[in-house]
Formats: sequence, structure tokens, C-alpha cells
Amino acid sequence: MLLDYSSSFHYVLALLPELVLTIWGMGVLLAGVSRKQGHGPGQETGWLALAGLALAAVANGWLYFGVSEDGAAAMIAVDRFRLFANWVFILGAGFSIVISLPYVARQRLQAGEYYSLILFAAVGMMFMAAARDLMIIFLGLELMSIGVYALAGFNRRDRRSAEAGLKYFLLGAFASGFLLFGIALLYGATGGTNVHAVAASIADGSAAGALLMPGVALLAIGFAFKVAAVPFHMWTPDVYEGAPTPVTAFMAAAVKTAAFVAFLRVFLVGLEGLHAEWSTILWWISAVTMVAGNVVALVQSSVKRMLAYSSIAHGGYLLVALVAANDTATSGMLFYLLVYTIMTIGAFAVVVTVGNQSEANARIEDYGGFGWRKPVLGVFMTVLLLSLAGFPGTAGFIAKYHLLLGAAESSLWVLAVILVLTTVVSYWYYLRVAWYMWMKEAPEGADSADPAITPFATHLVLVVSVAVILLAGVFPGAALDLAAGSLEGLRGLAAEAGAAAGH
Amino acid sequence: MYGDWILHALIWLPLAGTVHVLVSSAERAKNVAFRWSAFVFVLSLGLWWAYEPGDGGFALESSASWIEAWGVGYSLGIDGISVFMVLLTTFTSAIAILGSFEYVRTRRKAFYALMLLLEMGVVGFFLATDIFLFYVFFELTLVPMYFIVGIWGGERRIYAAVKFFLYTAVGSLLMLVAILYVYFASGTGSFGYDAFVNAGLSLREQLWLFAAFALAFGIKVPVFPLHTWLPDAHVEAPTPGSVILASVLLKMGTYGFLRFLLPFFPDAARHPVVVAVMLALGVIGIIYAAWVAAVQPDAKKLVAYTSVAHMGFVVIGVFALTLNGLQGGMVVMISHGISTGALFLLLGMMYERRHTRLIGDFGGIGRAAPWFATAFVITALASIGLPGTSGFVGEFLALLGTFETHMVVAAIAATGVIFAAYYMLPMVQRVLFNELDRPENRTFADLSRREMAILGPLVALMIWIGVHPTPFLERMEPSVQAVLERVEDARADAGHTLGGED
Amino acid sequence: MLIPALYLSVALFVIGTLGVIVRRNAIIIFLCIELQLNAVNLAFVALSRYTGIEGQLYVFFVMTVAAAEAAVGLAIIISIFRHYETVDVDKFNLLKW
Amino acid sequence: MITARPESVLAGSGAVSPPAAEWEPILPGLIVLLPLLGFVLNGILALRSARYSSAALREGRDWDPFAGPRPPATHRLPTWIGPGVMALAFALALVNFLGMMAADPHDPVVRSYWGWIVTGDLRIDAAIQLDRLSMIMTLVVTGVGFLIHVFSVGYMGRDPGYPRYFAYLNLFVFFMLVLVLGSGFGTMFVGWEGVGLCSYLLIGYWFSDREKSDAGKKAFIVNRIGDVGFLLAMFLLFQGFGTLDFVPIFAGAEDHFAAGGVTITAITLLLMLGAAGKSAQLPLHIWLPDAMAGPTPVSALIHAATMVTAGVYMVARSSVLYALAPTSQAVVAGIGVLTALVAATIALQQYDIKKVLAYSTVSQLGFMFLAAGVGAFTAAIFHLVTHAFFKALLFLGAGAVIHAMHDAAHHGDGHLDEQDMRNMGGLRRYMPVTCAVMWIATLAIAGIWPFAGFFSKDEIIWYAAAWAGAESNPFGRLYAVYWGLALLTALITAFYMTRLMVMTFHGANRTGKTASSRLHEAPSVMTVPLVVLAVLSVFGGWINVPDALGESFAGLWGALPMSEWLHHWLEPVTHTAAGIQVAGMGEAAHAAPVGGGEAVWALVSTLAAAVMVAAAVRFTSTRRYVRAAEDPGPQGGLRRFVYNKWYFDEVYDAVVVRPVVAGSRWCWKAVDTVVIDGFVNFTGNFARLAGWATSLFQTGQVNMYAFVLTLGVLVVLGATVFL
Repeated sequence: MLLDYSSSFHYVLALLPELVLTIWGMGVLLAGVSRKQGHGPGQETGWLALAGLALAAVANGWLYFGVSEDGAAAMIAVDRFRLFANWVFILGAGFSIVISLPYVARQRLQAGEYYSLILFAAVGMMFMAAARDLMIIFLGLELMSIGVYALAGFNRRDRRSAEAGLKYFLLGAFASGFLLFGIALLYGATGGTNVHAVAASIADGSAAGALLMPGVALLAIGFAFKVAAVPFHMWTPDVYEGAPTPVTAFMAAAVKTAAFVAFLRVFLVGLEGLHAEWSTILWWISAVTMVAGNVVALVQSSVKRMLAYSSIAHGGYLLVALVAANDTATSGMLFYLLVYTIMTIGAFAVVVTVGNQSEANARIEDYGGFGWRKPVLGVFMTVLLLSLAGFPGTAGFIAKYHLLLGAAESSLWVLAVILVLTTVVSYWYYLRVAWYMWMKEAPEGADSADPAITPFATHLVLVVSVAVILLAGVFPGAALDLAAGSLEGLRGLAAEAGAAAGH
Repeated sequence: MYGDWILHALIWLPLAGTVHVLVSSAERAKNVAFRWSAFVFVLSLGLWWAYEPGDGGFALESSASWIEAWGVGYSLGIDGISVFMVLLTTFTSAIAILGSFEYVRTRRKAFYALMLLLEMGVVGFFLATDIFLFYVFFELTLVPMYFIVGIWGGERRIYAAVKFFLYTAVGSLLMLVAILYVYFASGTGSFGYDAFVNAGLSLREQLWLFAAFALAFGIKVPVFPLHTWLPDAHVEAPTPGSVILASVLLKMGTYGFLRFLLPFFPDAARHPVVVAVMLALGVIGIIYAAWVAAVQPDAKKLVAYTSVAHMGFVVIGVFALTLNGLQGGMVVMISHGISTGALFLLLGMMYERRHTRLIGDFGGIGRAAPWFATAFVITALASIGLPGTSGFVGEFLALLGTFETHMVVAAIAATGVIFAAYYMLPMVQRVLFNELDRPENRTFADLSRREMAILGPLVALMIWIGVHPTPFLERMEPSVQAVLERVEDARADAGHTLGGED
Repeated sequence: MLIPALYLSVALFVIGTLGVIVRRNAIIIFLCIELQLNAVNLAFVALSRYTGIEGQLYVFFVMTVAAAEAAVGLAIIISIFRHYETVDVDKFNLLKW
Repeated sequence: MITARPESVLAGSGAVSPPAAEWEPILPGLIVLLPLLGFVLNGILALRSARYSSAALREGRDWDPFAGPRPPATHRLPTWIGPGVMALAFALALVNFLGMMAADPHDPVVRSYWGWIVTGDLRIDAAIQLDRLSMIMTLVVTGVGFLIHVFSVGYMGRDPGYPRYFAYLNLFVFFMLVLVLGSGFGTMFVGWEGVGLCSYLLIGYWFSDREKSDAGKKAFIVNRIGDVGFLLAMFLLFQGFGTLDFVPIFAGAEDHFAAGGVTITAITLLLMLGAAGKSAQLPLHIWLPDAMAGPTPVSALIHAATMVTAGVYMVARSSVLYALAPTSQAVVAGIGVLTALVAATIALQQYDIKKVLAYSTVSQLGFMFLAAGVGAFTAAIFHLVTHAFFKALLFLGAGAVIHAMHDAAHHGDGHLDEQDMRNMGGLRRYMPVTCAVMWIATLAIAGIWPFAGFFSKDEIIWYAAAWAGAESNPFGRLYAVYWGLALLTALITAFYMTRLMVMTFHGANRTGKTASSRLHEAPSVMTVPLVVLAVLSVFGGWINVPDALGESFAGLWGALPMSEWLHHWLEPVTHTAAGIQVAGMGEAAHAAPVGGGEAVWALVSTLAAAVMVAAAVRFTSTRRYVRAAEDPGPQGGLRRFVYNKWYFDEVYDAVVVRPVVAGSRWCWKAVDTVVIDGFVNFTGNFARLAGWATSLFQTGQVNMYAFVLTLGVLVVLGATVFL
């Protein structure tokens, strides 16, 4: 159907996934509270939350395939770009919840709050993806962030978790101040916060010069913080390491995706006219991020922290797509985010399993001989690592290749070379996990009699993610078409919407 | 008929074998793997007849769309160059698997699964006529090899495995960027072979892209000074790993020269500076590697360095840009695959018996194990290119071809023939000859039936190719000629391209 | 009027930033962040005189967000206080390198 | 340089088409194949017997195949197979030779069996060429080879590796026949390297002995140096002619190359490098004396009669090419005469009987190259043939001596070097037949009329003189010097050979009391070949008695048959070269440089040689030799210098071997390990170091993080605003 916002019900429809999740999240919260603390593992709550995500997915699917908007540049976009991103969020949140099920139970966390926070954070991400207005992005970002701050510090018994929560909170709030200032300056420069209006204003030259570029810069910084780009990444390793592992997975996958999606819409739609100006900055940030993320990951002794740096590096790769700013790169970014979400959560699922649903065994030495003790899990982890490394046969390769294709199309040869060379660096630390798993013996004193127990739920995530990774690695056609098709309406709207916003 | 399905079968049957190995018991794994590889080899033998050397283009071509959005196709084809590489691969894979029965005693299922996976990757690489597909297979071979070296290797296996992996990856990823460049430059939106051949690149572009491709393949070959991963990988790898590495994986580099480098960038390949550099590296490789090989205490390392020397002959043969040189390069590739593979098998047998690879730990083995010694001597002679063995035909043609265009280079390279004797004979002497002064060598067991079954075909091939190489030469000639013509045709119209460029 | 207001806003923002960098007490740091947000609020209000009413509207959004942040933030600070008996951020460095 | 390629040659480079069949050879391929068959059969037996011995070894005992009443089949059959195939091959060769004589064909007959290396415009056939030259060589190889095989039955009969020995020996003959019968340089090269291989295997036949296998290795590597020259020459030839076949190359050479041109000179010099390697000429002669480590019949066959003469054969075969390159000829002759002289001087001071013979071989080979260098290709081949007879005889005789000494040493007291002539003396009493035949050979090599060596060597010296006096020879004076040196060498030859004979067979016995009782004459299976060779050494020279001598006393006033028979026989092979030479520098002077007729010179030289023999007898027999163990070796600068072989080995060791080995180590330890791998590892370590350094910012302090973040903000803002 066509949403023309002639009736206010259309607004409800346009926000259907978000509304479903919001309401469901409250329900989960209530369900959690209504249970007496300490009774049962609280897994039902998790499954309940998953049901909500499923419902949201259905709603999202309906919007994706059955609905179009009339082209007005409303605050909330009903375009495939947003809805594709929503799927990634739902997937990320869903996977995170599934791998959380045994973890939450084992760590005796308050299930209701935990799962509802994930749902709320997902709602925030959805708003970020949907937003055509900088303020909505800000609100979505804060909604997401506040939920994730709480999740990062969720394990109150663990001082590392608390430390992670505090650091994330303080620095996140600090950075959102910059983002907000950027929004304010852009608002002052262009007289609006709608990205299409901003674009139009820049296009017709009416944007005030003095405020414009600092605004753009601050906006970029705000997003760069969320995508953990160097040098705004300092929080990432600490928070990723300290947060409960499933939360780390959620952060690495979904939060990053949300930030990138918003980043992309603002910069490629709203600030398209200033591409020449901001692309240089992002070029350098991207290059530095790729180099620093990969290089520092080399010296990590904790797998979790290594994955944190690796996620920084992946952020760098994704920034290449922003710099390239063509359709190939953009759809490549969407595809990458989808794949990245799956493989990262998969990898963290193994990490959480090796840690026996706790924060133990995170050192690389703890993976010694792991593959031979748990061959299936070992193979899964190997595939996921290869995919993270971007190795042919896996979706990670197709994704990285897609980014390179985009970079090549814009003739960003130096950046492409940096990308591939840092990829080589990344091989080392990904392979290091593999070599500990397969080529080393178990560490001294490791209780080989008590191998990591893989709960059914975790297995489910792993099987699905590995299957998807391999399938999309070998037959990426459908997923690529989906990603490419999701660009529809993202930018084409800019011209008309600019005209629309003009009056 | 046969031609319709064989290429696909050669790629996917080893994968089926991998699955079969994984679901069978550890005890049966080796037999299952060997049967699959033998089956694949027998199937592949039909290519000898199925491939008809016509104009040298691809035969048995089949193409399906794979990733339509990017113009990537699942395109396979075979010509006079790849047919031998495929046969070599299926052959040595079966031999290597048979040769690993005693050597690999732990984690067999995983080992044989990886071996078959490796075979699939290599065969796929040689059959791919789509650049994307080729790249995928090119990289895919790294993973099984990484694990084969890393898990079943010796003391410094991890260092060697990672070195191998990273070294290769540096080159191949840079090549990926170059591939993308050609892809966009060709403007056809296709990764098909023809699109790349006809990309219409300027000389300047070609030089850069040539460098990227040459780096990737040069590391794989390996060309001096990119060779230092090889000795480590060879020394640490288990016997079958070394065999596959030497016989097949190195050929991926030289095959890349022939298949991709020359046809894609003919102007660069002909550029005097490029030719000079490549020839110089080839010659340095021949002599330098021979020298270094000669002073190695570790037999496996010695043979590893000889690979570098042999590959040097291929490099000069290829970049001499003459028919004889290219043909010689091809024969050296085949011959080296057989003889060096056999040498590694022999060294593996030595290691199985004595658990050492140090040349100094042997001596007088010829008395204790005459069959072993006979096989060793024949293989060593084939390796140093004695007439009547496969090694001679290749080196002779490569040198002759080089001589036609670059006399001095060929003259220097020809001294490699001396240095081949300089590294190989002392090893033969110190292992097989001299006094049998160590008691533990007195009980050095002679070849078993299985080992004879492994070495027999290899030795027979060495002599067959040495005595009657014509069936090989005539099959590869049209394709090699086509490569050469591609380079020379570009020369014909390079006049105005170059002139009109700047 | 706009320019001085913006300068003031920038100044407040910078003060907040400096506070975040130099202060050790988590609560103070948080307050400095609030100062930054309020600096932005000032900018919004000032700008809204020229661009329309939305700016003033945004201030309310920001204030709401700040309040929500305060709730979560203080909860986190309490949580960590339970472990360390202090809110000095220098002490919280289990996670590093 | 060659730019164009005449059509006629191109046509000839295709499938070799035999010329109008003047003569049909009978199963010529079988001549080559028979020894190969012998190799295969003996090889199987060898591997079978080796299984027994290695099984015994594993059980900790030695396997003695001769322990039982009769040796096992593996050690009986080779006796028939080895010499048997040789006899058949010789018979077949003889039949074909006689057929050829009867038909008297002018053109060579080429039989192609299959295309060996066929690609592009290169076509090397597996083909044999039967012509006058190759048939002579085939006869020598199979004939002398057969005799040596028979001798080996006696000499090696008690060796545990008996079948292996015959396998190698048969294989050698096979490759040697490929070498001489090959129809082109490509095919020849197969034999060329193949005989090198067999030489390697046979020198190191007793491979458990380190010195012996070292010697084999040395032979192979030095030979390979020469082979590179051969290879490069082939490349040049191919570039010029587009083929490597003899027929088109020699037919077209004159049209292709200007006489004395750079290319032809390079080709011939490179070929000479190959020949120097194979035929142990300066500076590559060092391997041959070491090669004496092999069994003595091997030395006779490979290192005296056949393989080492391959270089001479090849030069003679390429006579057309050499004729076109006078410079190369001067070099060939110079190398030849210098080698002859140097080796002869060294032979003067050696005590090892085989070493003396080895240096004598080197020296005689030098004569052959001198002959080739002065354009007397027929003389070179002539000397090759006679040398094959008397040098094989000398070696086999030495073998018989060693055989006897070996048995004696077995029973003697303490260690006894069975090859050291200081431990011999007076053996004539124990081994009269051997002594007699060896004296015949000695007189032959010394050039005493009417033994074979007289005619062949005299012809060489005479041609050297004649060449020096050729009208327009640019190197006339040089050749005069060569002539002088050759004459000197011939005299030295007579001296050292006589010294050998006297030390070995005459005077008092120094073997030791207990040992000497075991000295004995060789069995008849060994003496019969000796006698046959002795007959050949006497009469072998009569196949080419110069016309000029024919009518004088030296030719028994015309009674000697076959006057200049070889010369006429080889005419079709050499006439092109001769024509070129005559065209180039005019007729050779038919007179010695110092006047006098040919017959006079023959008389003079015989007399001179006889004087030297007498002098040596006198000098040697008056000297009192002590046993090797008690002898400190020669004293005095010059004698030590000569005794130590002019220090060639030491110089090469210092100038070539050590630098190469040191360079190899340097390449490995310095370049490979430190520079290249150092760089590789440095890259990796640098990345990790950088990672570590960067991670130092990650202090865990919130303030620090905020500070870095703010710095980033300032940088980005600054970049935006100011760029």
C-alpha cells in the first residue's frame, strides 16, 4: 500500500516495527518483573523477547515488500534502506538474545530488564535508520545508547562490567554532546534538520558558511565515535572487553550498524553536496582506523579484546564505502553490515561458549587445542574467523570485495591498497586464534574433562550464522540483490524532497 | 558427454570426497581419501584425449552465471596449458595421499579432508576462466595448506604456516585490487577472461597492474627475493604437504604468469625493463637458490631451495617470450612437479624411518636400501636435468628459448646446470654413499610395496617425459603459441598505442 | 545577538569539555557533560530566532534525553561505587591496553 | 652474425630424410639397444642381489655371495649377459661395417626412430647416423668394450656388487653408442651427459668409500662445466641453422659463417669447453686422475679408451666448424699441446700406477686435440683408435697387476697400497704375460716403430709442423711452438712410461716377503683380452701408414698394407673441412720446418724415443726405491711441484671451490636469513611493535580517552575549517 500520511494511522503504520518492539519490550519488562527473582533461569523471558522480534520482523517485511511512501520527505523514512537496516538490527538483537539465554541464566542477571533493554536499544537503532531528521537520529541514538550503557554495566557483580558501563556512559554522553552541537550548527547553517532540506540548502548555496563546516565536522565526530573510528575509538576495547559477552556481540554488531546507517544517510543524502569536503576527513579517519585497529589487534592477548579491535578495523573498512559514496559502495556497506553482524555475533557465541557462559577463558591461550576438544565448534569458529578475515568462500570475502569494488569505482586506489594490506595484518590475528585452536595443545591445568558446554540456543545461532556465511559466500547473488535493491529511494528522493522541503 | 561434465566433476568430486572422509571413521579415512583421489585422477586421465589441441583456445568450455550483479561467471575451460596442470594436480594428489599413510598418524580424518579440499581448490584454480572464480580458488588453497602445515608439521610449524599464509596473502590481495582496476578499465562489467584480455589498457596502467599480478604470482612461484617462505613451509610441512606444495602450489604462480600476466598485460610483459627485471630475478633465483641449497644441512630445506632454482628456469623461459622458452617453462613445471614431488616423498620416507632430516645423520643408505637408493638417484638426476629425464627437456627448451632473445641471460642461467650438480650430488653422496657408519642406518628399511607403488609411476613419468616428451609438447604448443601471439600481436599494434599515448 | 549567544554557547561547551578531561570525579564529569548539552541548548535557542520554532522544541528533547541519561548514568555510577567505594575515575582501570 | 636462414637448411631441419640409399644398414638400432638390454637385465639382477645383502645387513652380518659352492644366479648370469650383449653388439657393428666397406657409401645414413623434442621450429629426433666416422667409433667402443667386459669377468668376479657393475658398464656402452651414433648435437648430448653419469656411477662404484664417491662427484661436476659450453654451443648453432642435426649443419656451415667470424669462433670455443670437460683437457683435466678411484677396467674403458675420447670425436665430427674458425683451432691445438706437456710432466713423478696412466691418458688426449687443432682430423681419430688399443691394454695390464697385488696385500703384513709402484718391482717374475703385453703397449705409446702409436703420433707431430709452415696461416709461429712442445712431450712420454714399466716389473721386489708369495699371473679370462689388445697395439697403426712412409723403411718399403686407408675412409667426413682450410690458408707445407723428408723424421723420432726409453731404464733401475710407507716423497722444488700436479687442485680449491662454498654460506646466512627474512620478520615485528606502542594510549583512564577524543575533534575541526 501507499503511505501518504493522509490519515494519522499511516504514521502508526510507518512506525510499525518500532511500535511493536516498544510495546513488546514493555511487556517483556513486566514479564520479567512479575517473576520472582532467582526463580528459574529466565529463559522464557528471552524467548518472549525473541517472539517480539519475530513480530517486528514480520511488520518490517510487510513494510519492505508491501508498502511504499509517496515521496514526501517525512521525518520517518519508509524506504528499503531503513527496512533493510531494520532486518539487520532484528537479526543482531535476535542472535544476541539467543546467545544471551544461557549466559543470563548462568550469570543470574535480571532477565526482564536485560531483554527489554535489548529490545529498546533495537528500537533506538530502528529510529536511527528511519530518521530523515537529525533530531530523530539524535533521539534514536540516545535511546539506543542509554539502553546499551545499562547493558554494558549490567552484570553488577562484575566490577569489569561496571567499569565498562561507566566508561561507555561517560564517553558516550561526551561524544553525543559533540554530535548534538554539530546538529545545532547544521541547523543554524541550513535552517533545518531534515536531511533533504539540508541537502537542498547546500545545493542552492543558501547554507551559511561559517557554521556549516564545523557542524559537518562535529556531526562526523559524533558518528565516528559510535562507529568506533580512530581516534574516537578509545572506549571500544575497554567496553567490549568489560561488558557481558553477549552484550559485546550486540554492540559490535547492531550498534555499529545503526551508527553506520545513520552516518550514511546523513552524509550521503544530507551532505552529499559537501562530499568533496568531508570525504578527505573520512579518508584519513578510515585509513587510520584500518591501520590502528588491525595493528593494535595484533598484540592482544584476550580474544574478546582482539575482537574489539577487529571491530574497530571493520569500521575502518566500512568507512571506505562512505568515502567512495557511490551506489556500489553503499549497497556494499549494507551487505557488509548484514554479514558483519552475523559473523561477529557468531564469533562471540563461540567466545561465550569457550568461557562457559561467563567471562572466563578469554585469553588466547585458553583456546589451545580447543578445536580438537570440540571439533564442531572449532570448525564453526574457524569459518567465522575466516569470514571476519574476508577469505574467499565466506560471506566476509564477498562483503569486503563489495567494498573494494565500490572503492575501485570511485578510484580510491590508495585506500583500497590500505584496505587489503591491513587485511593481511588482520589475517595474522584471526589465524592466531585458529592456530591456538588447532595447532596447540590445551593449556596447562585446563580441565579437559569439562569441555565447554554448548547450549542448544548457542548452537542454533552458530549453525545458522555459519550456514548463512557459507551460503552467502558461495551464492551471494540473492543477498547482493537485496542489498542493492535496498538503496531504492535513498538518494533518488533527494532532488524532489529538496524541492518539497523548500516550501 | 565426458567433456560436458568432467571439468565440473574434477572440482566437485574432491569436495564430495572431503565430506565422505569426514563422515567415515578415522581408520578408514585414508582409504576413502585415496580412493576418491584415485578416482578423480582416473577420470581426469580422459582429458588427455578429450582435449584436442586446436587453435590453442579454451576447450570444453562451460559457463554459468554466478554473481550476476558483478558479471561474475562460473566459467570453466581447459587448454593446452591447464590440461597438464590439472593432470599433475590429480596425479600428485593421489600420490601424496598414498604417500601419507605412514607419515600421518594423528587426526587422520581432518588431514585427508583437508587434502581433498586442497585438491579441489587447486583444480578449480587451473580450470577457472573467470577472474573472480580464479581468485577465489587461488585464495582458497591457502586455508587447507595452512592447516596441513600448521597441524601436522614439525617444530616450527606455526611460524612456517603463518609465514606461508601471510606472504601469499600480501601478493594476492594486492592483485585483487589490480583485478578490480582491470575490471573497471575494461568497461564490460564482466570478469570473463576475454574481457580482461581485451581491457585495452595503456602501457602505464599495464606496468602497475603487471607489478601487482607479478608480485602475487612471484610470491607463489617463488621468485627471488620473495622465496623465503618456501624453505620454511617445506621443512615444516608433512611429506604430503610438501609434495603438493612443490608439485602443484608453486605451479599456480608460473601458471598465473602464462595464463594471466602475459595475456592481460602484453605491453608491460614486453617492456624491456620488465623483461630485464624478470629475467634477472629468474637468473638470480637459479644461481642463488642453488648456492644456498648446497650448504643446507637439512635435506628438506635443500630440496626446497632447489625448487626456487627450478622455478627460476620457468621464469626466464616465460619472460624470454619465445615459443621454446615458454614450452620449456611448461615442461619444467611438469617435470619439477614430478621430480621434486618424488624427492619430497623420498625424504619423507627417510624421515619416517629415522626421524631426522639432517643429511649428516645418514650415509651409506645405498647399502642398506638399494631400491630406495635407486629411486633416489633417478629422481635426483631428473631433478638436475640429466638428458633422458624430464628435467632436461624442460631446462634445455627454457634455456634455448631464452638464448634466442637474451644470450647473456641464458649463458648465465646455464651455469645453473653446474650448480644443480653442486647441490644435488653432495646430498646424494652423503645420504646414499659414503660409509655406513651409523648403526641405526644399518636397519634402514628398503621400499615397501606401497612405497614402490608411489614412486614407480613418478619414476616412469620422469623417464617417459625425458625420452618422449613430444606428446606433451604438441598438446601444449598451440596454447602456448596463443599466449605468445597475444604478446606479439600487442607488439604489432603497440606502435601507435605507445606513440599516441602521451 | 546571535553571534554572542553562539560564542557563549561555544565557551560553555569548551568549559564542559575541559571539565571532562581534567576532572577525576565521575559525578563531576557527568555534570560537565550536562553543561555541554546545555551549551548546545543555548545554541538551539539562539538559532531558533532565525530559523524557526523547531530549535526551541529541540531543547526540550535534549533536556529529556539529559534526564534519561542522568538516570542511567547515576545508576551506573552507583553500581561501580559499590565495587570500589569511590567515584574517582582514575581508580577504574582494570580494562586497558 | 647469422640473420637469414637459407631455405635449403630449413628443409633439411625437418624430418631427416635419408639420402638415396647407397647402403642399407642391418638393424643399426640394435647395436645401441643391446647394451641397454644388458643394463636392464643386469640392473634387475643387481637390485635382486642387493635385496639379499641389505637383508643380511639388517640382521647384522655381511652377505657373501661367494660363500657357497657356487655363487647365486644373480652373480652368475651377468657373466654371460654383460659381455654377451657386447659381443652381439660388436658382431652387429662389424657386419654393418663390412657392409659399409663393401658399399662404400659417400653420404651418411640417418635412421630416425621418433621425434624426441619437437616443438615449434625445433626438432630433435631420436635418430642415429651411420657414417664412416661413427662406424669406426662404434667398432672401437663395442670391440674394446667387449674385451674389457671379458676382462671384468675375471677382475670383478669376486665383487659382491658384480651384477651392478655390469649394469653400469652396459649402460655406459649404451650411452657411448648414443654419443657416437647420434645424428645431431642434441642426440649426442644425451650420450654426452649419459656417459658422464655412468662415469660418475662407476668411479664411485665402491660408494661406501668416501674418497671414491668424492671422485665420482668431482668428475660429474667438472664434466658439467664443460657441458654448459656444449649447451651454449648448441644454442648458437640452433640460432644459426634452426636445427641441431649434423647433416644440414655441416652442409650449410660454409654458406652461413664467414670463416673466422665471431659466431663460429664462439661456437667452436664453447664446443671445445665441452670437449675439455669430457676429455680432461686443461683447465678441466683435474677430474680424470681422481677418476682412477673406479675399478680398473672402468678406467680402461671409460677413462682411457672411449669416454674421454668423446671430445676428440666431437671435434672431429665438427671438423667443418673448426675449419671455419682458425682462432678456435689455434686454441684447441694450444690446449691440446699444453695439456699433453703438463700431464706428461706430472706423470713423471707419480707413484700410483693408475695415476701415471691417467696422466698419460690426459697427455695423449692432448695430442689428439693438437691433431684436431692443426686440421689433422683423421690423425686425431687415428690416434684415438690406436690409443684405445694400447691405453686399454696398459690399464688392463695395470689391473692385472693390481689384482695380483690385491691378493698379495690381503695376505701381507700391515697395510699395503696395492697401486703404489714403490711397493711393486720385479713383478716380471710373477706375471710374465702381463709384463710382455705391457711392454708392447709402452713401446706403442712411446712411438717406437712399428707399433701402433708410432704411426698415429708421428702423423700428429708431422701435421703440426706442416701446419706451422702453411703459407698463410695467421698463427704460423705459434704452431711452430706447438710442434716443439709436442716433440718434447713425446720424449717425456717415452720416459715416464718406461719408468712405470721398470718400477713395476723390473728390479727387486718390494712387496714384502709374505705378500710376494701370493703374487700370481692373472687368469686367462683376463690375459686373453690383454693379448688381443697387444696384437692390436702392434698392428693397429698399419691402417693408416702415410704414403710418404710407405715407400721408405718405415713402411717396410710398401709391404705394410692399407696405406692411408683411414685417411681415405674418412675422406667424405673430413674433406669439407680440408677444403675450407686449404682455401683459407693454402696448402700445408709438405715438409718439416727444419727440412728433411718424412721418413727421416720418422727415423729420428723413433730413435729419440728409443733413447728416452733407454735413458729411463737406466735412470730408473739405478735408483733405489723404498716402499711407499717409508718414502717421504720427492724432495726439491720442481719435483714437488710436479709431484703435486702443479697444484691445480689446490689452486682451484682456493680460487673456485672455497669462494663458491663461502659465497653459498654467505647467501644463506647473510642474504637469506638476515636480509630477506630479516626484512620479512621485521615487517611483522614492526607491525606488532606499532600495535604495542599504539595500545599504550589505551591507559584505561577515562580522562585520557576524553582527551584523545578531544584532540581528534580539534584535528578534524581544524582540518575542516582550514583546509
